[in-house]
Parts: sequence; structure tokens; C-alpha cells
Amino acid sequence: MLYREALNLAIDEEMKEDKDIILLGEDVAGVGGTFRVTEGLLAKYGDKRVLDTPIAELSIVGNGIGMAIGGLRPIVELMTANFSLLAFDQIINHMSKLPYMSASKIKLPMVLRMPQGVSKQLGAQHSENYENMLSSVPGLFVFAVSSPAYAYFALKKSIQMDDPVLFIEHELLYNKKEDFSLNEDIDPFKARLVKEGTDITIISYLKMLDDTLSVIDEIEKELKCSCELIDLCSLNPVDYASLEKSIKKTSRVVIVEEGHRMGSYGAQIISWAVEKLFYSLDAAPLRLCGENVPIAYNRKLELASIPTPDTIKRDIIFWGRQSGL
Amino acid sequence: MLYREALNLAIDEEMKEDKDIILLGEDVAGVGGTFRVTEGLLAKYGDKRVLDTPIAELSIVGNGIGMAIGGLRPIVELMTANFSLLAFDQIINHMSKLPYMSASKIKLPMVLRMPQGVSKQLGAQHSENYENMLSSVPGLFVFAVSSPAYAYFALKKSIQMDDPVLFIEHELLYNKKEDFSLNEDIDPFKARLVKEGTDITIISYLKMLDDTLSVIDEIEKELKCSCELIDLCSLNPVDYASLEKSIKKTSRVVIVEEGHRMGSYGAQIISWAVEKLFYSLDAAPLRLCGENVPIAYNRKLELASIPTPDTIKRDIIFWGRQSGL
Amino acid sequence: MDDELLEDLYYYMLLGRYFEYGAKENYLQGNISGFLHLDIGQEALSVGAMKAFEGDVFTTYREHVMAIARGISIKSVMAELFGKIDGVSKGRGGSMHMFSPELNFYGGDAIVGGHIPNAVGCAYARKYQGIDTGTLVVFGDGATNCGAFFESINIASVNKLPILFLCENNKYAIGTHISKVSSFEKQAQKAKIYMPTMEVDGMDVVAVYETVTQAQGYIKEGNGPIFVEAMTCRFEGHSISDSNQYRSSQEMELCKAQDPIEKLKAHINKDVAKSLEQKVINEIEMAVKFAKESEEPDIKDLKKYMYTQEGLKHVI
Amino acid sequence: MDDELLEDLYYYMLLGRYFEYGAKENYLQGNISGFLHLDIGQEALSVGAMKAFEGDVFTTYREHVMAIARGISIKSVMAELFGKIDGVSKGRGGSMHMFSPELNFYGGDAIVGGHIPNAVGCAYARKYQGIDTGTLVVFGDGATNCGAFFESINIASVNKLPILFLCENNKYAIGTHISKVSSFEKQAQKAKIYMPTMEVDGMDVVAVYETVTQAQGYIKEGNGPIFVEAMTCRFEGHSISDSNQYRSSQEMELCKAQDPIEKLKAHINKDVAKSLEQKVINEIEMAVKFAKESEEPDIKDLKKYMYTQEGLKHVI
Ligand SMILES: Cc1ncc(C[n+]2csc(CCOP(=O)(O)OP(=O)(O)O)c2C)c(N)n1
Ligand SMILES: Cc1ncc(C[n+]2csc(CCOP(=O)(O)OP(=O)(O)O)c2C)c(N)n1
Ligand SMILES: [Mg+2]
Ligand SMILES: [Mg+2]
Repeated sequence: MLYREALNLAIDEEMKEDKDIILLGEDVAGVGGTFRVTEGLLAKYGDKRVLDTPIAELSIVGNGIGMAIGGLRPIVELMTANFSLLAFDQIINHMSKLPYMSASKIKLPMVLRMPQGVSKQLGAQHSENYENMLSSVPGLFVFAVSSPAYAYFALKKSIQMDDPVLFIEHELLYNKKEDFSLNEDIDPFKARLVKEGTDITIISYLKMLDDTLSVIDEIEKELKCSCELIDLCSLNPVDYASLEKSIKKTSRVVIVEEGHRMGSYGAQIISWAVEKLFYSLDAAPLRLCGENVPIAYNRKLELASIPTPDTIKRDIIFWGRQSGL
Repeated sequence: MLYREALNLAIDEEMKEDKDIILLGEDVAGVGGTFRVTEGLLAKYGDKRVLDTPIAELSIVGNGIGMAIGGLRPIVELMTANFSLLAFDQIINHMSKLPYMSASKIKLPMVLRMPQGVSKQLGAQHSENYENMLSSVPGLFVFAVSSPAYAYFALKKSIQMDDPVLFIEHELLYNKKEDFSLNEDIDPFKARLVKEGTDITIISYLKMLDDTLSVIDEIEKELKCSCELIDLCSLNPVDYASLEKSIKKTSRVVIVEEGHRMGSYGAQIISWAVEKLFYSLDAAPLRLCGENVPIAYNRKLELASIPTPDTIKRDIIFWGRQSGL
Repeated sequence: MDDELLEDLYYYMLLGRYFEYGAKENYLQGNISGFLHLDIGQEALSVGAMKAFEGDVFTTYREHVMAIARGISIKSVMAELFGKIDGVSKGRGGSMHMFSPELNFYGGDAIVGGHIPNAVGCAYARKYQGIDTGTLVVFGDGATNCGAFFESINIASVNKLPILFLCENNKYAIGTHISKVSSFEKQAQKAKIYMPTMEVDGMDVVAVYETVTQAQGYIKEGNGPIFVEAMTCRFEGHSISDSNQYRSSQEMELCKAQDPIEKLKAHINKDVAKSLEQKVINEIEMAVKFAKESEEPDIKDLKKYMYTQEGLKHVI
Repeated sequence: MDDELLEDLYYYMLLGRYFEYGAKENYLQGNISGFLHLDIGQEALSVGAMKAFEGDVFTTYREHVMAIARGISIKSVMAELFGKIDGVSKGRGGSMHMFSPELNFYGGDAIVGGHIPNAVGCAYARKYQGIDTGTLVVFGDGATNCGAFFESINIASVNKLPILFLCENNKYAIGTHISKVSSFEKQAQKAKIYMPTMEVDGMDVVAVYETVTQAQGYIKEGNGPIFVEAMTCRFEGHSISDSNQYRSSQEMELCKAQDPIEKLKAHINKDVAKSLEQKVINEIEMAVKFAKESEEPDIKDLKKYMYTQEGLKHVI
């Protein structure tokens, strides 16, 4: 199943079960979603439940919140995270705070989905990652899954929860393929142990997880060591227990992410790791990120702005040598 | 001079020199600003240069950008950072990216001022800190000053620069008093060494800087050590050179900030410090932050959500004892 | 309009007025802090609308009187201002954030215009659920300049949503006069192309009651959205910390001459009026006492209401 | 209208059309990547407006033809699509981000509606500077539903700003028909209360030219903002990756029957038309050659254009 098909299936199954679930977003109905995630759902559930909205992101999210207040269970799609900036007031001042300010009188069973990331030459206004900002907001659950199986299970869980959930996808993952059984027992709040190892804990998520995995053999061969690779899946809350276990075992930690270095999501993970596990660490942590620069259109510049399999390999090997491996 | 008077003077002096400088924001003209920063300027410069805007933050910032494109030098005020969320698209997709996307053909000589922070019982939607998000945006200069002298010099510098600058203030600093000479030679890009010391580097900014300073004697007495206190002033770029020098001297680093712990601004500083200076550190770094919770109205809960002089003292002493001091 | 209803409207306006007096007094005594946006002078709109409208309500930070007229007990509203555990939001919300889903009262929002898209979404839910009472959203003249408002009237219109947009036009957004930020004084103009509009004297509670009733009738018939503009006048500064210097004493005099409570009093039996006033004074006294005696929230419950019970389980 | 002008309009529409053909071809060959929003079918609006309007211009991601009609060389526009160093934005911007302050052309914006507040601010600057040519902002029908647009017409109106709002109504926002997101087909309705509005056949370059000229005259007289709606029709999908399945072949036929180039051709001397076509074909060929041969940006210059020279000094 493709990543986008897994998302589609999760939505479809849930909508079939519960007629309070409503889908809304730009081009989600007639077109079936820019990335085809909502394909076929208009035909199945009709235009009262699958809504094409105007280009008005503030309202799209704001309306979703109001639907949830009114007793529905909206799944809101933003075409990309780049446009979520227009809805930050609704996401942060309303979606994340209404339950708390009302002392739980208001429940917001809603999911806000959006893809992000550097795709291919979409230019500076269409290539950003905002999980660093969005994960820092108390009151929201934030998933960012990198595999079709997790896409399916985490999205189903998100839809079923009565709390507001942000569900971040990566534009380059939609056609990723994986076979899995729908009967697996996956808890999306638990980090996924992608590969076991003993010498370096490498943490990642979304597309960078795959890029890292693609060169892990070479890194191990070069450094003559064994790497443990962890896919975070839930960016807030973080499964710190799993991270702690792994870091205590390996004594070394690396995080690989696509966002700009300054104030990146990974800074939180590294900071947590050294505050908590400083005396378990044998080496300086390594944080591989995007550069602090808007994403240029030109492909060479674009690729020079983010980690790629080549630079991930190069940088981890360089760091590993310096870190006594 | 009060902090707000220093800001007023900086604007006044610059407006006198350059008729391209325009001031705009909600209630900045007739009322003279919610925090009285722009008092008297309407009378001096007239309503073509000091503009009361509608409640439309997206446009306030977006219009400021357009004025800068058109050759003016706008100083834009947002009533508080809480409302800046409505303008995140303009701040991030436009203000920070237009110079780059145009290969420097577009210059944006503009300043966007806004106060933030936990004041006193203003409730969850009026008490946030967003420097973590705003400092992570490539293309913006970000100041956050904690003293009247720096308010004056940094704001003048910001107005004079031809690049877009975010100028973050704290709501509880406006009445802070300090005497200083207008002829000092202050570079706001350099961190301010508030107090020299040899054993702990404590980094802070805005109001937490003062709260930390207020208990530093007691901390030193209790731990029998000497603390170096650094006020960052410029949040982006960071004066890493000064931080490095200090941390190499003290081998211990603490950051104190008001924002929520998850993805806090300080996470970037701590992460940088351990990536760069791991082998110079004698102890786990300490990050004192706000709790991961919206800010409640009740005063006790509000204070329990952020560091206070008492908890700063308590937490640094506790940590110091554990860290071999 | 029958006497009983008139008395009820009178009682609630008075209760609101004295509530605000009590809040102000306790603010000055240091028992209440933060923002306090008094509704004094604008009770006709708050009470008239709440009493006339049956469906869901979304409103702004200037909400005490609406909350009370909606049926939330003055004790729990006052206790909220005191930040206490018996407050309607258990001390978490404060003056600007009061909610009562049982009474279909959904706040209380401190972001100008921020609640309007939420109200539109709720109206969608009601239409979907086949509930015809619809949704009422109240906002100021200043809010009609922000994107959230404009997007909302467009969306409500194209989807024919059962929603009443009620603009409380007091001509000021804090200290900025409407003439500086809009080309026209009557903001209903902005909605005309999207839906029918009505205007009402917001200082006349009977007129407000009747207009809102009529507007709700329109909604119930499935016609879609409608816009009502009420011209009002606030007697105090924008919030308690606003010195109100942008309005001349002459302007203030004209304003206060329209006192909605005085206006209605002429139609109320003198003895009844007198006894209602005494009743209200006693009630406010009791509410203040209640608020004073209520406990502060426990710090160990700091994060208790962030998530649902199930959600909390996933947070470490 | 004199022949010279007609021929100029014809030439630029043709240049625009063939430019887009060239861009499409090179996209399919892999020389161009990312988004490519072709303006094919809508050249009358792009060329007519650019040729008629003297002041500043702010437009959207669908901008190649406007950039060219404004006077930016097709070589540097094509090189930008190729991401090369001789591109108008030195390869940093791409298809959606082309700028030429010398020609008062300020992009190119990929956020729907995002450039409108910028245009309003620029119009303020012009008024302040006493420059009467004003500012033109172009946007689609879909953009008229977003907050940025609404806020802008209100602000332009209250400040009487010299700005021409030009709505390119092709009835679609990607695959969503205007009827799903607006209560009316003509979006000028939304502006009527704020400023005078005009409608023009956006498939007729002469009409566009004349209407924009007239609108600019209105602005130059200091009357404040004005709104022009041009009904158009795009011949291709929204972007090159859009399969355009939401429009029937019948709808597409009607659409293409309005081809603005064909329409004008009837008024152009046959020989002239022929020679212009040959000229255009040669120019595009040269532009593609130029773009191909231009260098890629140097990776060491990755951050070069983020700040001014002075700003760069402060960045480590
Ligand atoms: C988005 C946003 N911007 C600014 C503010 C600050 N503010 C609070 S109330 C207010 C004025 C609102 O005026 P109006 O809508 O007319 O309401 P009124 O208080 O007059 O009833 C402003 C600017 C805010 N709370 N939210
Ligand atoms: C804020 C924002 N939301 C969504 C998009 C994705 N998007 C790009 S173009 C477009 C449709 C715009 O339609 P319209 O304004 O009619 O312009 P047209 O392309 O038809 O000329 C959309 C939804 C975007 N770029 N920006
Ligand atoms: Mg008002
Ligand atoms: Mg369109």
C-alpha cells in the first residue's frame, strides 16, 4: 500500500463508522486532494461530509474547530504546511487553548493534516518545515509518520482521539510503498525502532528517516560500528523513554532532520538528551539539519540546503571518527 | 530613563532625521500605543507618518512590507506577540523571504516591534512568548533587549538597517528604569556581559534576565561559586563567540527563559553548546523554562507555569549541588 | 411585550450592571486582576440578544453580562474573575474565557474576530445535525475589519449557514474611532452583498429582543445567514486600564443619556423595580462573598484540563 | 487604437504564448522543474494590463507573461525557469518569484492573496511620495475569498489609496469552481461598497488595455482605489501537473473559442502577423539556448542574497 493510500484507507474506514466525521480543505472533494489522499471519498460520503473550501486557511482551521465544538469530528486538510502560517492564530490561540481555558468543558475531537518539506524546486514559499514551531505548542498532539503502516495506524488513532491532533506528512512520502497487515498492533505514541544497534543512536522522522536508513549500512561499515535507528513518529509528546533506553545503551546520539538548524525541532531532543543523560554520553551529540537559508528554486542550491543521503553519511562518519569510533 | 521612554526616544530621533520613516499599528497614533511607546509622535510627525490601523494584523505587517518595497522605512507595531500569529504568513513567507527570492533586488528596511510574555493574569491568549518560533526563521534579525540602554541603541540600529528586523519587547519591562548616556558605544549584536564570573555561565534575555540577576548573589553564596550572567540581546544571529568564551571559562551552562520547555528558544542554545563544546563541559547543562501548559488566569497557576526568582534560585542551586559545585 | 418578559429583561440588565460594579470594585481592591472589559452601558444588547436567541452563542472578551443573561450563575462568573476553583472555568480562563456547553455558550475569546470562524463551523454542525436554531456570533465594530470576519460572511453565505452575525457597533476599537479604519459608520454595509441586514438601536433592550427574535425566525426558516447591527455606546473605558481620554465629556454625556436601564425603567412598575434592585444588590453581594470564599486552584492540578482523560494518558 | 499599439499588443501576446510553449516543452524535457503555471489563454489580460498601466505591479505565481510584457527580457525569465544564474532572480526565485524594481515589477508571489497587502502598502508609499501612477495588483477569483484580500479593499478604501485591484476571474481555483466558494460569479460585487468597479472581457486585449487605462486615469485624479474584474479562461490545467479533469471537453471548447490571440489577429495585417510570429519563434529559441547555456549558481553563494551587504556582516 502507498503512504497516501494508507492515509486514505484510515479516513475511509473511520468515516464509514462515524457519520460525525467531516472532511474539509481546499480541493479535497472534487479533485480528491492535491496529493490524492482524499480520492474517492466525495463519491462515497457526499458533499455534506466532504467539503471543498475557499482559499481561506484561517477559516478552514477555524471552521474545523467550530465543527468540533458543535459536536462533529472534523478532519481538516491544509494543502501544505506553508499555508498553515495563515492559520497559526486558529491553531495556537484556539485549537490548542480552548480545552484548557474552558477547564475541559470544550472538547476538540479534530485532526489537522498537512504535508510539509522540501519537495522538488517548489521555491521558498512552498518548501518549509514547521514541526519545530507546531510541536512547541502545549495542548496539541503532533504526529509525523514516515511509513505507510504508521500512516494508517496513527491517523486512525488521531481520528479516534477526543483531543486536537496535528498530523504532519511529507510531500515526498506519498508514493512510498510498504506492505503491512491491518491487524498489527501499533501504538503511534511509541517511537519506532527501525534498526537495532549498539554504538550510535540515530533519531529521525519523516523523509530524513528514509534518507538516513539508505546509508546506514555504509556508515556502519565505514565506522565499524552498529547504529540504532529510531523513528520518532510522535513529535509531541516525545517517547523519551525509548530514546533514553537507546542512548544509555549506545552513549552517542545523532538527530537528522530537514528543517533549518536555528531553533530546529532536533534542538529540543538534543537539549533534553544532554540535560537528562549528560553523564551517559561518550561524545558530543550531532544534529544534522537544513541550513539557515530560505529554500532556493535551483536544484543544486536546494539540495545544498538540506541533508541528503550523501551528506548524512559524510557528516556522521566525520563525527564518528572524531567521537572515538 | 524608562525602557518605554528609551524606545520612544530612539524612534523620535530617527523619525526626525528621515522623513521616510513611517509608524503604523493599532492605537499607535491617537492613544500613543498601548504601552505608551509611541506617545507624542502623532503630534510631532502628523497623521501621514503615524498611522492608526484597523485590527488586521496580517495587513499591518503586509502593508509595512509593501511600504518598504515602495521605498519607505516603516516601523510596525503589533500590540502584542499573541496577535503576531495572525501575521505569521506575512512575517515568514514575505518579510523573511522576499529579499532572498528576489536575489536582493528587494530590500526591506523595516522594523516589526512587539511585546510578549507573561504579564499579570492576562489569560492564555495574551501571555505567550514566540521568540522560539520567530528566531528560527532565516532572513530575519531578531532583537530582544532587557535594558533601557539596549532598548535605545538596538532600536536605533534596527531602524537604520536595510534588512528586516524583529524587535521583541517584554510587557513587564516598559517601566524599568536605568540611567545611561546617549553617547555610549553599544553594539546590540554583541551579547551583554551583565556580570562576570568563573564557575557557571548563565544565559538569559528579556525579563528572565532581571529575575535571574535578582537572585544571583544568593545562588553564589549558597553554592560558594561565581556566576557569569550573559544577556543575549540579539536572538538571531546569536553572539556565539561570547557564549563560547564564557562557557570555556566556566565549564557549566544554564539558560533561563520564560517560554514553554518543549521546543524552547534555549533548546537551540543548549544544543549548540553541547555540539560545539561538549568536551569543555563539566556538568549537564540546565535549561529553566516555562511549563508545557497554556498560561492560566489564576495567579498561582500562572506563576507556577514560569520560572520565578524563587524557582530560579532553587533550581540552579539544586542543579549546582548535583553538578559538583 | 408582556410585563413578565419586560421585568425579566430589566432584572438581567440590572444584574449585569451591578455585577460590573461589583467586578470593578473588587478589581480596584486587588481581588481581581488582568483584563476587565466592562459592559456598562451596553447591557441592552447583551441581555436582549441572550434572552431572544435560542441557539449557540459565541462572543468576545466583553462577556460577563452575556454569560449571566445566558444563565450562568453570577457566583461562578464572579468566582472566575477571582480566579477561583468554583469559577465557571475553574480559574483557568478568567474574565475573557467563560464557557457553558450545557447552555450552548461557547465563550469568550480574547482574539478580536478569532471566534467568528468557530461560530461559522458550529453553524455548519447545526445545519448538518438538522438543528434549526442556529448560531449567534457577537463581535464589535473593530472586528469587522479583520480577515476572519470577512472570510466568515463569505463562507456563511455560500453555504447558507444558520448563523446570526450580531455587530455591536460602539464606534470604537479601544481608542481608535471607526472613521479611521472604515469608510462607513454602519458596518452592516460590509455584509449586504452576502445576506440580509438589519439595524437596531442597541441601547433599547426591547428593540434588540424583537430584532434578534425576528432574525432567528429568518434563520429557522432555513434562509441562511443574517446580519444585525446594533448601535451602542459603552460608558467606561475599553478595559479598566483605559483612561478613555479619546472621548470628550460632551460625547460621554450624550452616550450616558441613552442608558438602556433608565430607558426601560419607565415601563416597569416602580415597586417591582425597587424590589428587583434590592434583590440584585443582595445577589451580587452573595456572589462576591462566594467568590472570596472559594478556594484557589491546586498547583498540582496545573495541567489537569489540557487534555481529555484519555489524552492525558499519553502525556508523560 | 493605432496600428502600432495593436501590433505591439499582438507581438507581446504571441511572445507570451510561445514563451509558455517553450517553457512547457522544456519542462517535459526535464530542463525546468517545480511548479509551472501556464498563462496560455489569458494573455490578453497579462499583456493588456502591463502595457496600459504605468505604476507599480504586484502579481501572482502565474506571471511569466506579465513579466515579459512589463519588459523583463525573455532570456532572463527563461533562465530563471531553468534555475540559472542569469535568471531574473539568479535561480533563487523560480517560476513564481520574478522581480524587477527598475520596471516597478514586484513579483510573483506563491501565497494566494499574500501579495495584496504588500501592494496596498506600496500604494501608501506612492501616495506619501506624491507619485500618482499608483499600484496595480493582480489576483485570481479564488484569492477574493481570503482574509488578505478583504482587509486590503477595506484599508485601501478608508485611506483612499491609489491602487487598482485587478481580478482575473477564470472561475476556478485549481479544481474548485467559483460557485462552490462564493455566492456570486462576479467577484467585483465584493468590492462595490468600497470603491467603483468595472468589468471587462479579459479575453479581449483591446478592451483590457482601454479599461485599465481608464482605471488608471481615475487613480491619477486622486480618487482612491478602483476594482476591475476581467473574465478570462485558462486553456491549460492550473499548473503543469494538473490534469484538468474537472472541466468537460465542451467547456474547454467554448473556452478556447475565445482565444485572445486569434481575436486580435483579425485586426492585424497578415504579413505583419506572419513576420511577428517568425520573430517570436526565433526569440524563444534564443531564450531557451541562452537559458541552457547559462551557469548554475555556485553553491558557495548559497546564502549570498539573504541580507544586504551590511546585514551580512552581522551574520556569522
Ligand atoms: C487580533 C487582535 N488584535 C488586537 C487585539 C487587542 N484588542 C482587544 S479589544 C480591541 C478592540 C476591539 O474593538 P471592537 O471590535 O470594536 O470591540 P469593542 O471592544 O469595542 O466591543 C483590540 C484592538 C486583540 N485582542 N486581538
Ligand atoms: C494561501 C494559499 N493557499 C493555497 C495555495 C495553493 N494554491 C495555489 S494557486 C491556488 C488557486 C488560486 O486560484 P485563483 O486565485 O482563482 O487563481 P488562478 O490560478 O485561477 O489564476 C491554490 C489553492 C496557495 N498557493 N496559497
Ligand atoms: Mg467597538
Ligand atoms: Mg481562478
